[in-house]
Amino acid sequence: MSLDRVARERLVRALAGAVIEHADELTSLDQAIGDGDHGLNMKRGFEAVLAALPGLADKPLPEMLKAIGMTLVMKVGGASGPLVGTFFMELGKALPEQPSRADLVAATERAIEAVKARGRSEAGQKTLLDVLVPVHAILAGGGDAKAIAIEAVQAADRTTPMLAIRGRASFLGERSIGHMDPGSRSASLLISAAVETLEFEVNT
Amino acid sequence: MSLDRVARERLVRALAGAVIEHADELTSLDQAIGDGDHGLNMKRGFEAVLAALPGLADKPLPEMLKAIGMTLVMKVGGASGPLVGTFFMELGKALPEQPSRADLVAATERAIEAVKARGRSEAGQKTLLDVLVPVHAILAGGGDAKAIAIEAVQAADRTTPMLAIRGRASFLGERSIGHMDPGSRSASLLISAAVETLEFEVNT
Amino acid sequence: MKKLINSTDTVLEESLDGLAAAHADILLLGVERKFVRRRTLKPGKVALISGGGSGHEPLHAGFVGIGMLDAACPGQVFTSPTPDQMIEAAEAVDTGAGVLFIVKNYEGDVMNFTMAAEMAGREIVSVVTNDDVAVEKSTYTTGRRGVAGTLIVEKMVGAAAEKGMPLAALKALGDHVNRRTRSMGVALLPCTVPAAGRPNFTLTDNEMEMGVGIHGEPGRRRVPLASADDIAAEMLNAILGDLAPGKGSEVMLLVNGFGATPLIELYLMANSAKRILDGAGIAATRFLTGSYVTSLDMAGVSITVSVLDSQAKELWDAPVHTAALRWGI
Amino acid sequence: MKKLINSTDTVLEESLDGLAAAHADILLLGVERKFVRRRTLKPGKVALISGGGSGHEPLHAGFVGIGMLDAACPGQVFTSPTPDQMIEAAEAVDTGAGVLFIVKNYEGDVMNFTMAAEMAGREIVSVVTNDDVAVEKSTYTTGRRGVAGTLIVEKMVGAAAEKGMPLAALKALGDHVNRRTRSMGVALLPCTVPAAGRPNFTLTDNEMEMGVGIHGEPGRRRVPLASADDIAAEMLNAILGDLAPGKGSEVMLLVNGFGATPLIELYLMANSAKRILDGAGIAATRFLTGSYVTSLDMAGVSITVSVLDSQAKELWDAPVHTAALRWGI
Ligand SMILES: Nc1ncnc2c1ncn2[C@@H]1O[C@H](COP(=O)(O)OP(=O)(O)O)[C@@H](O)[C@H]1O
Ligand SMILES: Nc1ncnc2c1ncn2[C@@H]1O[C@H](COP(=O)(O)OP(=O)(O)O)[C@@H](O)[C@H]1O
Ligand SMILES: [Mg+2]
Ligand SMILES: [Mg+2]
Ligand SMILES: [Mg+2]
Ligand SMILES: [Mg+2]
Repeated sequence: MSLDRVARERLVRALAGAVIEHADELTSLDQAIGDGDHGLNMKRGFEAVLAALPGLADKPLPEMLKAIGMTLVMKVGGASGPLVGTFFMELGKALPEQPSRADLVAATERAIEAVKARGRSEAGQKTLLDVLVPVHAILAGGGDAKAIAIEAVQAADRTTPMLAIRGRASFLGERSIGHMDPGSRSASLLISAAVETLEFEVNT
Repeated sequence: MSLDRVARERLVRALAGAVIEHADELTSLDQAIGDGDHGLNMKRGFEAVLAALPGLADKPLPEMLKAIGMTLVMKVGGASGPLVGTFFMELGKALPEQPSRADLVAATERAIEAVKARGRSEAGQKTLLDVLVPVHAILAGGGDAKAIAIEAVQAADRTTPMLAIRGRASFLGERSIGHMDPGSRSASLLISAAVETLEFEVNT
Repeated sequence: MKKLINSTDTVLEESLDGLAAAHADILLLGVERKFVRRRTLKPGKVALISGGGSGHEPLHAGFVGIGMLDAACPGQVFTSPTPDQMIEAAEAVDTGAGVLFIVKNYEGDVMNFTMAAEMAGREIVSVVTNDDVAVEKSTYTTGRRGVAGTLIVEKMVGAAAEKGMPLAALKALGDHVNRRTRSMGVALLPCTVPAAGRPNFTLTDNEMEMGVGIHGEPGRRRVPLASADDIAAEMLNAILGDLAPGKGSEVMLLVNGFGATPLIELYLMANSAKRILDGAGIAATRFLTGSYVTSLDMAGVSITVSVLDSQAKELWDAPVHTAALRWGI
Repeated sequence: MKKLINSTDTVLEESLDGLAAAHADILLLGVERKFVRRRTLKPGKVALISGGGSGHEPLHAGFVGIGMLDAACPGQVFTSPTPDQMIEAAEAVDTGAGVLFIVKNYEGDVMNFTMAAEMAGREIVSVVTNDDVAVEKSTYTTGRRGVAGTLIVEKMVGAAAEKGMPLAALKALGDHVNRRTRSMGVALLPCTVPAAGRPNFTLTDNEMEMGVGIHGEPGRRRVPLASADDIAAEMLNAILGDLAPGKGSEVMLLVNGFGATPLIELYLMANSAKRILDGAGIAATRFLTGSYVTSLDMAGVSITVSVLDSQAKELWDAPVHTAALRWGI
């Protein structure tokens, strides 16, 4: 896979757009079992990312991803800032400029491990890992863009009946059951936006 | 007019009962253009008066009225405490034990003057003086119990369109117009209760 | 009505007991809780006594202590205390140098304090505060209400009394500070008197009451909700128009919450007010930001400006140790 | 949403500017308002830095000053600050004796402070506060939240730092005070994040949320409105059950309003709590009553109990001069 400057900018805009468009929904989800800022946080971060365009897209893919990660870390705050920021930074560190699918699988795995370490968390705790981990499994198993996008949406849905063990929702105990995890929803939005853009790039 | 111990107790109970029964209404009136405590204040005062029964009724009429006045001054607080308290105290000071109608006219006049001095106020300012003064005129003009009671009710009603110049309602300026003055309503209730009881005494 | 209480009848008593327990080092309760007094009196010092209806906490009991009041008489909620309270407080804290009453200008308060002074049988002089510019002044009416500016009078007169100023001079000082102090308030949400159980007025989501006092009464006008800057501008316009401080004047700025207003908003209002004062060439060199003269659970704010001279600054800066204001000790 | 603001985007900036203007004698703002720092540093003293989401005023910026914090990093409302803020604050206030972070236990706060410590390139140690007993403890979860007890840790560690205690000992002291401090909170009315514009939850007139934190999140249970005594009893039961102070223990009692709770109710709660402690043979000898660790305009209260020893008393009583706590100076 090779992404030229235009494609990189398109990717960044798609990621940011997905989050910003759904900011209110993310905030509502966080109001139910958190502190009602997830949409605001992600929006602030991706607005800062957008503000770094077009310069950001001048960088090679790994550098661009690292810069996005650092921007998110320094602008988002809260739990999602370090986690989503770390994911992008580690992805950037692990990917070559023109990654193969195998590169993508390995780099995503490494980024997920970094998120686990940063959050001292695992899949099954009602966090964004409950989207990242199963989506990675589809990717690693050779699933196509469509399969990945579907899994992202379904994995986020599957957090609804879960009991939160990590994140603010864990303070609610049993009351966390029955609500979708906001971080899983934003992860799913980012993944869908990414695969759509990348599929478009690969197919054209 | 002569009031024996039983009649004096009946009078005190009637006065207190009138105020206590209408406490909520008085508070509502005070909420509209004051601070919403007039019913609570008057109720607290007259409950203390009731608590001083039956001993209170052992006293001769002038002493009893002075004691009621002092109790109100020391229990009611707010604007109504000193004013209604002063009214009773001065009435007690001015009345003989077995007052004639002329005595009642003169004593009421003196008590009204004392209220004016204490409140630095006059009739026409949307205060209890707008009940006391016209009712006194009926009494002085020879009106019977019924005429007095009717005037008390009508005088309180006539405060509704007035602009408040004294009392908390004056802070509202024009917005004080269109609401009955709470102190006028309580004065009217006390007067009605008094004349009813006294008429009953005189006729039996 | 949502309040942290046990019964509407005992709110005042229980709250006073909590205050006395929490500040037992400086405060004592009088018999039947008729007053809150300074634990250790200073012989030869004029005794300062204030009081008024409750519901304005920390005013006045929270200002009893070294360098401020000697006693405060708490009335029922929004109801002036009764004369026996002031008489007994005076009895308890007068060390022979005379007594000064500091009274907010409400007819109930003025009448009850006056009756107390008449009946107390000792030398008592009163300062009546009337800093609220929301009430238009007229010789025919009750005049202006005493609101948050009262705390500035209590602090400055308290500091002067602590230094040994005699009664007549304290009276003159109190009147002087009061004349140089003006306030105005706005309510975003009404308050509920516990015993009444319902608010005195209701406001829609887009309304506020401009020119309110501190008794849950409606203000002079109901207006659409405005920005902090616009609210500060309207208030300061009225205050400065009345005070007419010269360009280059030094002032104290008191931004006072009414009880349910969070500090983040009060500091924001302080910022709005300071910008306007700066623009008018007036230097705010003393600040107090917090909920000091409240109206139960009312949401809203008042702004007070007090013109400073070197004496006023010295008196404001002087040490104070009370439940609500403390520095230098 | 009824707030004294100009725009939801600028609430934090304007409020910080107001704070800095009102306390210019002791505070300075960092570049881009990334931190609030003590104006005059004390060379050789360990630098104490705290911070967290905004909306809890006066925590933490109101506790910057002599005898308490050297800097506070304000995040967006209810959002942990970002690592650059802590890095720049450390840069500004570290005089060479090392830096101690005091962090409330939320994953966001812990992760951002940890990243800052990793990236700052200087000696940084952290104390994490987790005093909220409403959250049941489990090794598998995030653990307990840091709430109002944090201010006690900041005060005591601040006093020790001011006296010259070295970094490792301060860390041990902070952990020790935290272990002896427990809190629990209840909400009567929810709060509204300015940028969200609507409350996180709604309550009917007869409901309250028991076991809430300070971020407008729902508590552990929604229960019928209860009396002050019953609320205090439930909270103290949980707190004392966990702390297990011996009979005859001395404690500090902090009754903390959440932002829209009037002082008259807080003192009433202090009275209820003290009666219960008295009954359990526990002596409350230090009190703090007021709104210190808030949740925007939430109505409600938390109770904190901290077990005292002679060192803790000395550190609590030591002079402090900050915007929100001041004595002895
Ligand atoms: N320890 C953790 N590990 C993984 N993800 C986490 C962890 N803590 C929180 N999250 C994720 O972060 C999301 C919340 O982000 P956000 O609301 O922006 O931060 P905060 O919780 O600090 O307000 C949660 O929905 C969850 O998916
Ligand atoms: N100066 C005055 N002169 C005569 N009556 C007055 C005066 N001030 C107030 N009042 C009367 O007192 C009533 C209010 O009493 P109340 O509500 O008990 O006291 P407060 O106004 O102090 O809350 C008013 O309705 C009015 O009739
Ligand atoms: Mg959140
Ligand atoms: Mg009234
Ligand atoms: Mg009243
Ligand atoms: Mg948050």
